[in-house]
Amino acid sequence: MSLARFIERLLQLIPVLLGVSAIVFVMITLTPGDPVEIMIGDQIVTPEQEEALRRDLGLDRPMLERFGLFLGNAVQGDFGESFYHRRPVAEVIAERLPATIELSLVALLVALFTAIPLGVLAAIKKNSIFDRMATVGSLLGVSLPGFWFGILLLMLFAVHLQILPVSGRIGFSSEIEPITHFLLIDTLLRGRPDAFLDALSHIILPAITLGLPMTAILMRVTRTSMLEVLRQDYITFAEAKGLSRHRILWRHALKNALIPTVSVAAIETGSLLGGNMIVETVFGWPGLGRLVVESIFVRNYPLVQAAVLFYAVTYVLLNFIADILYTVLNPRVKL
Amino acid sequence: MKTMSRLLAVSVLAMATAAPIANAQDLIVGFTQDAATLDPGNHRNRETETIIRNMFDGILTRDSAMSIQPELAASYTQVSPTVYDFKIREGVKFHDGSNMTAEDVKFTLDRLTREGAMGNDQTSPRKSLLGPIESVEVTDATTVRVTLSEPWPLLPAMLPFQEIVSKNFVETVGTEGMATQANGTGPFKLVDWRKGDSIIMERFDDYYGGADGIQPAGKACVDRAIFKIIPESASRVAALLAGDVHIINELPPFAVEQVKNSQTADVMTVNGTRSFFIAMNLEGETFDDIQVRQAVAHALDKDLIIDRILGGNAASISGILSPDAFGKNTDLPEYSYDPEKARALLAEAGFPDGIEVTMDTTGAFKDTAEAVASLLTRAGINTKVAVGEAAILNEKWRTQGGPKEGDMYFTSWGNGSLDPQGIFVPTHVTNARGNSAGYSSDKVDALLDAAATEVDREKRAAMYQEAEAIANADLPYVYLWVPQDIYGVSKRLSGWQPSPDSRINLHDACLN
Amino acid sequence: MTAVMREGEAVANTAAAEESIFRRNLHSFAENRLALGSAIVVLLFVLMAIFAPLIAPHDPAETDLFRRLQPPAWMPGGEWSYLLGCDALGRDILSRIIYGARISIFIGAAVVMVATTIGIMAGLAAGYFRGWVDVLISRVVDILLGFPYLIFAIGLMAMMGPGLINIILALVYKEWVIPCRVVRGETLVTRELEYVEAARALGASGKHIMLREILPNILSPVIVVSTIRMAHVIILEASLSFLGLGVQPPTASWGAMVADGRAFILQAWWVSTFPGVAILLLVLAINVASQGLRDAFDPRFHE
Amino acid sequence: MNIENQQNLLQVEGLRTVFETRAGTVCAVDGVNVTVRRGECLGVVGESGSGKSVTFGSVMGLIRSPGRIDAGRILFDGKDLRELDARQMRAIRGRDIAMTMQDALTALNPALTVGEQLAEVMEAHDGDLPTGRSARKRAIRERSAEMLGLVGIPSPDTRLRQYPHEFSGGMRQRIMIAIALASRPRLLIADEPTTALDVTIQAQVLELISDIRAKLGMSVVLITHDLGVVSEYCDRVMVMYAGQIVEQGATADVVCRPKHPYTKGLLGSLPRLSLRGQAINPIEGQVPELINLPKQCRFYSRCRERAPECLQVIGMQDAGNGQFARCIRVKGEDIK
Repeated sequence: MSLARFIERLLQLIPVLLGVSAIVFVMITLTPGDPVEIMIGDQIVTPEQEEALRRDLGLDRPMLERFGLFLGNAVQGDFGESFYHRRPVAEVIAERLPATIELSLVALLVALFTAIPLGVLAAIKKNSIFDRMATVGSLLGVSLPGFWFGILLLMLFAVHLQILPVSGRIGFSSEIEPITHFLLIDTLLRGRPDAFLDALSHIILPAITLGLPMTAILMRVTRTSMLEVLRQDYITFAEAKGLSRHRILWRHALKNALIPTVSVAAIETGSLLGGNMIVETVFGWPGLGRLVVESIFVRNYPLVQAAVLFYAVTYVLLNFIADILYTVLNPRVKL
Repeated sequence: MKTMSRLLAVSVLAMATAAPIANAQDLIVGFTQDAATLDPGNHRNRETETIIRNMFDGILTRDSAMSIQPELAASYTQVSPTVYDFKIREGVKFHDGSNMTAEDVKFTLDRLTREGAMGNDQTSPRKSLLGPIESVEVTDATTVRVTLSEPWPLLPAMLPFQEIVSKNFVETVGTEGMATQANGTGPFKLVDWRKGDSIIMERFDDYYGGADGIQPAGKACVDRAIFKIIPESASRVAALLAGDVHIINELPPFAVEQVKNSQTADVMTVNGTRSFFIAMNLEGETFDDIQVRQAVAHALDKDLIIDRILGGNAASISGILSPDAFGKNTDLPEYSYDPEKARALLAEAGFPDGIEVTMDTTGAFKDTAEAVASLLTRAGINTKVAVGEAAILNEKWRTQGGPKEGDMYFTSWGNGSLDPQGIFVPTHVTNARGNSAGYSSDKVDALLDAAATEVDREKRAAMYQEAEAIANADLPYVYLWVPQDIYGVSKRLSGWQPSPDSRINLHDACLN
Repeated sequence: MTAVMREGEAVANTAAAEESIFRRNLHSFAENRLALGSAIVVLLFVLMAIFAPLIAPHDPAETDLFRRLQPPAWMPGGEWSYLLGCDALGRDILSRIIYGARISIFIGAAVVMVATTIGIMAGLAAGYFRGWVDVLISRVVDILLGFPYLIFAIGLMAMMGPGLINIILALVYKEWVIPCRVVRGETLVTRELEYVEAARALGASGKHIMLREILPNILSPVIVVSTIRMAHVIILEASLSFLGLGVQPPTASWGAMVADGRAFILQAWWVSTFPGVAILLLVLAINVASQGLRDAFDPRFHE
Repeated sequence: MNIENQQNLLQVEGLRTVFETRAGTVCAVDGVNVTVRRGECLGVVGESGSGKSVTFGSVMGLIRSPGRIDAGRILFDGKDLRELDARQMRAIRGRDIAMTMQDALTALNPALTVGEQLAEVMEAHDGDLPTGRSARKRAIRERSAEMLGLVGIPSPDTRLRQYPHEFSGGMRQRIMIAIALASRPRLLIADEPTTALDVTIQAQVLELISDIRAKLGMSVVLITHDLGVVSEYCDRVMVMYAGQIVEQGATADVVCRPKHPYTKGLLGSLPRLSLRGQAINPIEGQVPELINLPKQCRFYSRCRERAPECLQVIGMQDAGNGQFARCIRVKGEDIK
C-alpha cells in the first residue's frame, strides 16, 4: 500500500464523516421529542427548573451553534456527555463496544468457518444432494427474519433443552479481571477454561443468529466464485501437472475463489456491527446497538451522534481492510 | 466438515458446562433496564432508583405497606409546617468504612437542591423532587434541620427516594466518579457493574441493620445480589422458569398462569401506582362536548379488558387516584358499560351516525389500546389506534397550555409516592405538565392548590375527594385502571415482598 | 478441462443458436422446476393479497377478547373456523396473515420499485457522465452506507412518525444503492460498446443514449437483482416492526405480527410462528424464483 | 507386443469422446487413431472444434462431465490409461505426459508465485528428491532455477518469487513450458503453444520446444491450426476435421502432396505456402454441427470436389508411403 493511497483513503473519510454528522444533526433538528421532557417523565417541575435542566444539557443553544460545537469538540476527541448517563459519551460507548465487537467477530468467524467449506464443497459436488441441500440451507438463511430465528433458537436451547443460558454475556461465577475486554480472550489469558466455556455458551446463540444471513450470503458467493475458478485454465493446467485433488482445490482454486468472498465478508461485517441491535435485544447482549436504539428513543443526542460517527469510521475502515485483503489475495492488484 | 464437527464438539462441551452458573448464595433479579448511573443525585429514572436503592439508604424509607419509616434517621419531627428535624442514626458506616454523619446528610440534600451543586455549574436533575426546600442545617452532631419556603406535606413521602452519599467520597471522586462508583450505607455494596448486562453487589457486613420499623433488621441474607438486565419479557420469563434468575419484574399478565403452574416459580403481585386513562382533547371539536366524553365512558367495558387482557390484575378506577392513594374518593359514580346509552349520547350530541376518531398510544400499550378501540368502535365511536413514540406523543399532548391536536390519548401517569400531589396536580391543574386533555376547572385548581399546603390530613383528604368528584363529573379523561405490578419469583426465594413504589428491596430476601 | 470443454460447448451452443435467446432463457427457467414452483408460490401469495377479502374467513380487525390467544384448530381449545388460532385480541391469525400479505408484499414491491428507479437514474448518470457526477454519487453512496441502516431507519421514523409511506421511505433510503451500483457498472461497460459509440457519433443526446441505447441492455441484471432485494426488504420491514416501528394498527404486516407475537412465545407460540412461517415461505419462494431468473437470464451466472 | 508397438510411445485406438448437452449428444472425437513414436514430433492440425484438443484432453484424462470417453483404448508405453484409477493417472500426468496450454496467462495461477507452481510439480512427482525438509527445499529451488535457465529466463532466483502477471507474454509461455518439463516427461502435448504470441516470439518458443526435445529425447505433440508451423517443426502430421482424422502422414508428404480437399484448403489459405501469384483461398462454409451427423463425408457441404459417391461412409484410404486420407479421390490424382 502506497502512502498516497493511504492518504487518499484518509481524505475519503472526511466527506463521509461530515456528511454523516450533518445528516444526524438535521434529523435531530427535525425530530420531535424533547430529551428534558423525557427525563422528567411523570413528575412535577416548574418551568424554571425545566429550563435549568435544558441549560445544563446545552440544549438552550441554537442548532447551528451546537453543530459547530460538536464538530469542534469531536475533532479533539470530545463527544460530549450522555444526557441519560451523565458521563462522557466516549466512555459510555467504550464500555459497550467490546461486547458488540466480540459478538460481531464471533458471528463473522462462525460465518466464515461454515460458509467457506460448505461453499467449496457445494461447488465441487455441484448438483449433488449436498449441493442442493446447501443451496436450500443458504436460501433459508437469508429468508429467515433474524429475530424470529433467534427467539426460536432461544426457545429450543435455553427454555426447552435448558443447555444454554437465556441471556447475557457470561455467568456470575466467572469473575474475570478484564485485559482486552473480549471475554473469550480474557478468560483464556487468565487461565480460566471454565469461564471461557461459560462465555462461549453465552455467545453461541447470538453469534449464530447474527451470522446466519452472512453465512448464507458468503456460502453462495464462495460457491459461485469457486465454480467460476474451477472453470479456469489454470485449474486444468494444475490437473495436467498431476497435482493431487486436495492441492488443486485448497491451494489453486480456493486462493482465487476467496477473493470475492473476503471482499463481501469485509463489507458485510459493517452490517453485522450496525445491525445487531435486534440480536442484542433478543439475547440481552450488553452491546452498543441496543444502547443506541434506546438512546434514540430517549433522545440522548450526544450518544447517537457519537455512535453514528463511530459506525461511519468503522465502515470506511472495513472498506480499507477489504482493499488490503484484496491485494493480499490477489497479487495482480497493486494498491 | 472437520471444522463443523469440531465446532459442534466445542458447543456440546460448552453446553455441558453452562448449567451451574449461579452460586447458591447469588440472588439474581431479572430486570428490565440497566441503571443510568450509580449517582443517586444525578438521574430521574425509576429503574436506576430501584437498583441503586439496594446500595444506598435514605433518611426515610417505606415498609411494604407503604408507610413511612425512619431509616438513616433514628426519628424525625415536624417542628412547624415548614420545619422538619431529623435525628440521624449513629454508628452507621459507609461501604468504605467511614462513619456517616449529619454532615453527610446535609451535604446530600444540598447537593440535590442547590443550584450548581453538582459541579461544573450543573444542578441535580432531582431538585424538583424536593420541592420547596430552602435550607438544610446541622443543628447538632446528630440533628439535621430542613427548612421549607412554604408548607409541603409531601416532604416525608419524597425522602425515601433520596439516598445519602458520603461528603468526603463525593469530594474525592467528584460527580464524574460518582457515576460509576457506589459508596453508600445500604445492605449491599458494589462489586462490579457490567454495563448493560448486570450490576453485581455483595453483602455489606458492617451494615447497621436497616430501619427499626421493618423487621428483621440486620445484615442482608444472601451473599450477593445481582440485577441482570433482560429487556425482552419472554426472555425474562424464560430465565425465571429455567432457574437462571430468582425475581423478575414486569411479568406479563398472560404469563401468570404459566409461571404459577411451573414447578420452580410463583407469582407475586402488589398494587401498582400507575393510573391509566384516556385523555380526550377538550380543545378539539368532538370532545368539547361532555356528552361525547360520556359516550366514550359508557362505551368502554373496563371489566372485560381488565379480566381478559390484564388477567384480572388491575383495579378499575373512576377518578385519577389509585385506590391506595391518600385522599381517594371511594364514592365516585361509575360510568357503567352501556353501548346503547353511548350511542344515544352521541346522537344527542349531534352525531347519530357515530364519530371517527384517532387514539394515540405508545407501543407498549398497543394491544390494550386496540382492545379499547374495538369496544369504542362497536358503540359508534369509530376509533383508529395510532402508535407513536412516547417522546413524540408527550410533546404532542403535554402542551402545557399550548395548542393541541389529536382526539384521544391512551396514556398513564405513575406516582410512586401515592400522594395526590404527584398525580392529581400534574394531570388536572390548568396548563399543568401532564394535563393532556387540556382540562381547566377553577374549582379543581383552587382545591388542589389549597390541598398542597394544607397540613391537616383530614381536611386535605376531603379537598382531594371533592376535586376527584368534580373531575369525575367533568370527565376530561376516561379513567381506566391501576394495574398491579406483577413479579415472578423463584420458589426458593423467601423473605421478599414486592413494593408498590416499584422498589426491589433485597435486604431481607433469602434463597433456600 | 476448459479448452477441451469449450470446444465441445461451442459445438453444442451452435445447436441452440437459432432459437431466440429470450425464448431459450424462458425455456430454461421453465425447465428449472424448483424455480417455476417458487414463482407459482409467489403468484399465489400475490393473488391471496389481492383477493384477501374473498379468501379471509374473518374480519382481520375483528377482536373478541374471549378468544384471546385461542390455539390453532388441531390443539385442545381450538376451533376449525379459526384454523391457525387467535392473537392476543382474539383476532383470527389466518385472516390477519391473508390481509398482512397485502402490507408485506406492497411494502416489498413499492420499496423495490422506487429504489430501483432511483438507483437506475443515479447509476446511469454516474456510469455515463463519469467525472464529477460519478464522484458525487459515489460520495453520497458512501455516506449512506456509512450510516448504519437500522439506526437511520429508526431516526427517520422518529422524525416523520410511523406510517406506511415512511416505512417505505426508510427502506428505500439504502436499497437504491444496490441497483445504482449494478447499473453504474453495467453502464461503464456498455457505454464503450460499438452500438453506443455509433449512436454517439450520430449525434444522439445523452438522455437518448442512456434511456434508449444503454438502459434496455442492462435492464435484465437489474431486474434480477431487484427481485432478490424484494425478499430482503420484506425481512427488513420485519426488523423495523421488531423495533416497534411497523405499520399502524389494526392492519398488520407479517413482520409486525411476528414482532408483537413474540411476547407470547412461551404461552402461545402460534401467534408469532405462523406469520413467521408466512414470511419464510414468501421470501424463500422469491429467492428461489429470482435465482432461477438469474440463472436463466443473466449469462454471467450460467454455471 | 510387436516391434511397431514398442516404437510407439502413445497409441490411441478408436477413441470416441462425447459431450452430453441439452441439444443432444455431441460427438467431439469420433473413432480417432493416433500413434506417437518415441522421440518424434507429431503435428495435429485442424480448425477449432475439429476435436484436436479433445483428443489429447482424453489422453490426459482431463475430460469432465458432461463429457466422457465413450470408446477406444489409450495405450501409453503399452499401458491402457483408461484402465488406471485416478491416483495412478495422476502419477502419469505431469510426470510422463505433460501438457502446455494455449494461453499461459490463463494457465498459470495468478495467485501463486512462479516458483511455487514450478516446485509443486517436482513435489508431486519427483521420487529422487532428498528426504530432509530443508535439503528437499534446497534441491527444489536449485532445480527450479535450472529449469528457468533451460527455458532461457535470466536471473531465475528473483524471478521465482514473482507472480505470472509480472512477466511478458513470451516469458510466461516459457515458464509454462518449464513447468511442463519440470519432471522430464516422455511426452509433451503442446496445445497451440504459439497462438497467443506475436510472430517473433512464436518462433523463439517453437525453437525452444524443438531444442529441448532434442536435448531430452522426448516426444512432442504439437497441436496447432497453423500448417506452416507444422511443416517447419514436425516429423509427421495429422489433420482433423469435425471429430475425425481426415489425413495423416509424413509432414513433407502431406504438405507437398495433400490428398484431402480439406488439407488442400488449409494449405491454400496459408499465405506463405501458397503458390506465388495465386490468391489466398479461405475455405468457405462452416464446420458442421456434431449432433446427429449423417454418415456421409463430413466435409461434403464445403468440398469443392464433392461427388454423389461422397454420400456414404468413407474410411481412411491408403495413399502409400504411410500417408492416409479420408477421401474417395485419394487414388484419383486429380488435383487442380
